[in-house]
Amino acid sequence: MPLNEKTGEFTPKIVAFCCNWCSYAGADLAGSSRLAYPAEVKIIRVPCSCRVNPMFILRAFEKGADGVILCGCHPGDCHYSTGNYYARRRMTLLFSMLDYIGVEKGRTRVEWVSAAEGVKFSTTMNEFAAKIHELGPNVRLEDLRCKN
Amino acid sequence: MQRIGVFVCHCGSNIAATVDVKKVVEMAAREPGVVHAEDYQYMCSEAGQAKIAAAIAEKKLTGIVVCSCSPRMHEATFRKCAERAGLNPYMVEIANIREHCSWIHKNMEEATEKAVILARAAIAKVNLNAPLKPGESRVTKRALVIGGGIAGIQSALDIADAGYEVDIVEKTPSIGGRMAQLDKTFPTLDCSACILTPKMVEAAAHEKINIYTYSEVEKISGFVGDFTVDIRKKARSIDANKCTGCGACQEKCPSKKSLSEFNRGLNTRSAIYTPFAQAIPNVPVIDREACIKFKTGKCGICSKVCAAGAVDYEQKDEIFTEKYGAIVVATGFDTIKLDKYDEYAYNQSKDVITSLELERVMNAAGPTKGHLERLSDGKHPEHIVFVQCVGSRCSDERGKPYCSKICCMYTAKHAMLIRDKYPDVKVTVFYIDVRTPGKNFDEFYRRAVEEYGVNYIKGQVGKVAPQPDGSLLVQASDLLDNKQIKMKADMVVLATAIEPDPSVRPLATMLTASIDTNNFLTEAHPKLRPVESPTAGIFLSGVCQGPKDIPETVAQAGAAAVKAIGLLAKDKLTTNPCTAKADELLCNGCSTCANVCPYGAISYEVKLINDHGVREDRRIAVVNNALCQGCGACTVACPSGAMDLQGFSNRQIIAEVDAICR
Amino acid sequence: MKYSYYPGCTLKTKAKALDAYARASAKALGFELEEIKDWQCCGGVYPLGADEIATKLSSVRALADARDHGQELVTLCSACHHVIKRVNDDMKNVDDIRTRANNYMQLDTPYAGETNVLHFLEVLRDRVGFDELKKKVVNPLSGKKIGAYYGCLLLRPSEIMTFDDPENPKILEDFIRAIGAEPVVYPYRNECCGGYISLKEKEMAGRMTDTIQASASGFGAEMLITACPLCQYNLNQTVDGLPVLYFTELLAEALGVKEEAMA
Amino acid sequence: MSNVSKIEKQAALIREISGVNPYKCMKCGKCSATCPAFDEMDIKPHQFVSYVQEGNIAALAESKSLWKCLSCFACVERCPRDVKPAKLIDAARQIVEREKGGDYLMADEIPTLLDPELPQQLLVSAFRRYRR
Repeated sequence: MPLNEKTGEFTPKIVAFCCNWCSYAGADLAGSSRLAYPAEVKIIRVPCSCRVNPMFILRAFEKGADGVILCGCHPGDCHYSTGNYYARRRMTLLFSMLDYIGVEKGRTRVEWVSAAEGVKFSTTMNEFAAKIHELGPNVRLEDLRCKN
Repeated sequence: MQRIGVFVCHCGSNIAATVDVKKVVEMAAREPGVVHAEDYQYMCSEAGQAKIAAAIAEKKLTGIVVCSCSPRMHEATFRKCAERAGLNPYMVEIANIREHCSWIHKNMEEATEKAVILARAAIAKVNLNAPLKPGESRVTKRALVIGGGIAGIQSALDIADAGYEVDIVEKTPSIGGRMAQLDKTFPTLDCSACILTPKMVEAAAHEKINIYTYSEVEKISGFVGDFTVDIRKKARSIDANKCTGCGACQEKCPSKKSLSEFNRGLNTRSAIYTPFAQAIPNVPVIDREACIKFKTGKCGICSKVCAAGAVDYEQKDEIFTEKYGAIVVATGFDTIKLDKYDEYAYNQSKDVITSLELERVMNAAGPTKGHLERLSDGKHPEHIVFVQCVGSRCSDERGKPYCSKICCMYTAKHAMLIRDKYPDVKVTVFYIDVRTPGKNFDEFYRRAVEEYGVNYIKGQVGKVAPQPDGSLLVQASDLLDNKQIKMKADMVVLATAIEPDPSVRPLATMLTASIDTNNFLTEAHPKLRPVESPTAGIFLSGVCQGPKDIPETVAQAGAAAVKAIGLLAKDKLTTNPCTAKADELLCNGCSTCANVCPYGAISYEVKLINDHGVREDRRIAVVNNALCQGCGACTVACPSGAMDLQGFSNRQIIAEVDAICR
Repeated sequence: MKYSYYPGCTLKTKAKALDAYARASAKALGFELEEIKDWQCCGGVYPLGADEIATKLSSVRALADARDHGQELVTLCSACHHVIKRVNDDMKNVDDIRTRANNYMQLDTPYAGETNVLHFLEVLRDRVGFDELKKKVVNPLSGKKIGAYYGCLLLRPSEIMTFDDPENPKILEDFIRAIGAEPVVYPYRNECCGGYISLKEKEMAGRMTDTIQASASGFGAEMLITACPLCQYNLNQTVDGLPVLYFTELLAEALGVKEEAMA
Repeated sequence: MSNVSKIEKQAALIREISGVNPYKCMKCGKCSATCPAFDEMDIKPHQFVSYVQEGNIAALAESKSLWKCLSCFACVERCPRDVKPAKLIDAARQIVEREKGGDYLMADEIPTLLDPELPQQLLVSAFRRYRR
């Protein structure tokens, strides 16, 4: 369980996949506007939300992530026209499957954040981190192929 | 194994004040593959780049990680630096420890820990980077300008003067746009038509410019340098080649009750019409909704009176396809609807009008032939009240949150013109703030007050109440006197907020250009790239990007043209090498990837494959690197895991995930 | 069609006519107003404070009762309508108020804004339809020039009341047309009559009603109609002002049930 | 409690009761332009915001304006910044009424105010607005 060595508090690991065109820029704007959100959130840049393979999210949970959030352009605003629609459908399916195997719905989230929405990026991350704190540490997924 | 160098930037105190950069260097140096790590005050400076170049040469680095600001800021800088030092530019990764770390965290320990993790993720990724080589694509030497107002006309003229073909697509029957509707322009008070019409004529006569009026963009595909656009020429019901513009048809047309769009609905026009006398082209259109011939089959008078035989009731919409290297968007603006602001009685009294309507009233070619009069009864007004910020600076859903920028100046202009022409008319302006930055602008406003005696009152109007005698009672506050005022007026003019023309929204979707919450097109960088869309090859001209006046619009139109010319001047463009690629051994040719590709970049070939000694012909997906934009949709759709994205491969992203969750 | 009906205190006392004409008209138009049992006074004004709970409970009780009967809740007095509609919005959209109100009430089924609140005029417009009403008029009030007085409570705040355009409403004008009379539009029809201020500040209230009366008669109105007993009372304080009637009285007259109503 | 902390607490209480963020105000004066009770008020509607911002609650509590506001919501409807001045005024009134002796209407003065036509609604509303 990821406990802070000094304080003994739960410090979750949160992975945020952000599309390059909208959400990553939104995160940049949150930064240049000095809008704080917890350091527990770490961003991985992808060209488009549709680049995010469900495998990446499973991998994150397998490696000990407590929450994974995917941010893309607003519907209709995707730089590649339709990528976020693919992402939305894929994630709906994946998240309900994860819920089924015990990774609560609250640990996964899809959010549309435009390049102009620094405030939304920051509030979203604050909310999401608060939710993960509320849920506590995640059950760790295991890849049985690696265990003999 | 890679030989990786890590370079941690202080960014002055921007990073170093919150992140312990020495600690980041120390921790990064322990990561696998890292053979060099150092920090410097400004990595992006010449001295900083020299350090990187030196390390690449000395330590024979095969990949580098720069821990600095956002890659959106300086990725290109560091890639060029690496390239100059002999390293493939795609062997560079950026760890964003400024926007995503130092700027949002206060606690140094926490921020340092995060910076280390972000550096680790970048190192893990670069360990799996492979050198990439950008491809090339051709540039079609032709530009498309969408919108034929002053912004579009100026951009088109500048591009055409540089020697490139330009097509202007304008949805209304004439070019000219909003500026053609204006009477006089601030701060010089020259007549709008006098300075616009010559430009319209110049554009129409330019051998490199083709104007498609009454036309709309229907479909856009392709990418920078090579856009393919379908344009719909709406049926004008007139053969433009035959029409002489004599105007007989309009005179004789018996259906004269349609509201004139050009005069903002203040008077009527015939069903067959040109919007205004100086229209370009001077070819009318038939409004089929209003035309008796189209509604009942009977009439046909216009056809009978047309000596040239130009009227063609059978004409149909025509769609043609053209290729362009660059697109300039100049779709302009409209005033917002005032339905939700009826405290100002806009829908209750004809004497409450918008400022744009006042332009038509003041104009010699307008509904009152330029006489200032009450529209309800034609009476000469004694007192006119102007209300500023109607619908601008509103945080509720009735209006717009932004300042429309042009209203303070045009209201001063209107007030001054009225006082100049009709010294007997009293003019009062209610304002919240008078915002007049700009050359000779504040002087202009002060002239309205000092020389023309316009009465400026700080305070907003709360209600306009029509009175039984036909006047209007204006109830407002005078904040400097701390009073509530009730004053009689004969006309009230509302400085109505402007908003992007509604056509821009579907257009932005077609262009995959980003748009903000107010429907203004977003620029690539608010300060450093203000006339480019984040989508390559799309340039922004005029109010479609944000509120601006005529000089600013013309300046931006010129700037957009220069950017477009810079693109068109190139023979070839280097393409993004981060494209999809199929693993021939894994691909089973199922077509799933082609079905999700938004660019039609994937085709199939039958190829002889040597699969571990088994040689057979297989149907294999092949990605066209010039078409692929690197979104990665196909990589996730591929059921066999054959498709991967170069520069953002499955292994690379998983390495980042692992590093973050470690 | 049956609606739950909340008459309110004044309609049981000083404004009995407003109520009686409404019930008779409803019958003539083919719907029924079923009075809620044991209703309590709405309080007359909506408690604006975000921390006010107890003062909202009587509205919640009425709303829950309508919900339990599976009926829409109809009101007639503008004040009751304003209070109940806004409390309903709180119960639907404000988590804190909903939770605390339900804690107090201990209802079998907690209430969360399920009931649709309609003003009698909205029933005429949206359920009966003014065209339908017109057909049922047996005694059109032709030639009467009537000014509609809306006041504040039905219209504002418009985002919650969603009754009509708050600055240029037309429901009462459409009503006046439907009963065969001629509406007179005047600009102060949505300005305050003074409301409760008339208890202690009679002069101030008087100035306000004078403005409204003068505006209406200036545009040629011969009488005013309103839905609110307090507006009627205040507007009647103007010396030599236009007569102020309840809209239901004219409705009953047009439908030919006026005598029957007062019998 | 020190004076300063009491003022801060009351200013915070006003913000809490009203649910209004006074810092959204851009001082356009549309509320004062709209207010039918403007002439009767000593502190004008557009000034309420500054009083709350500055924590000058004592002056607000003593102002006549608290008892002149009609709750007609015209300012709420027309405010372009969603500040809702009527809610601020009402919150200040609540603070006064919740303190002992803050009532503006006394039971024993009612008989003098009555007339035969006066509707119940008026008494009920006045009671709720003027008294705790």
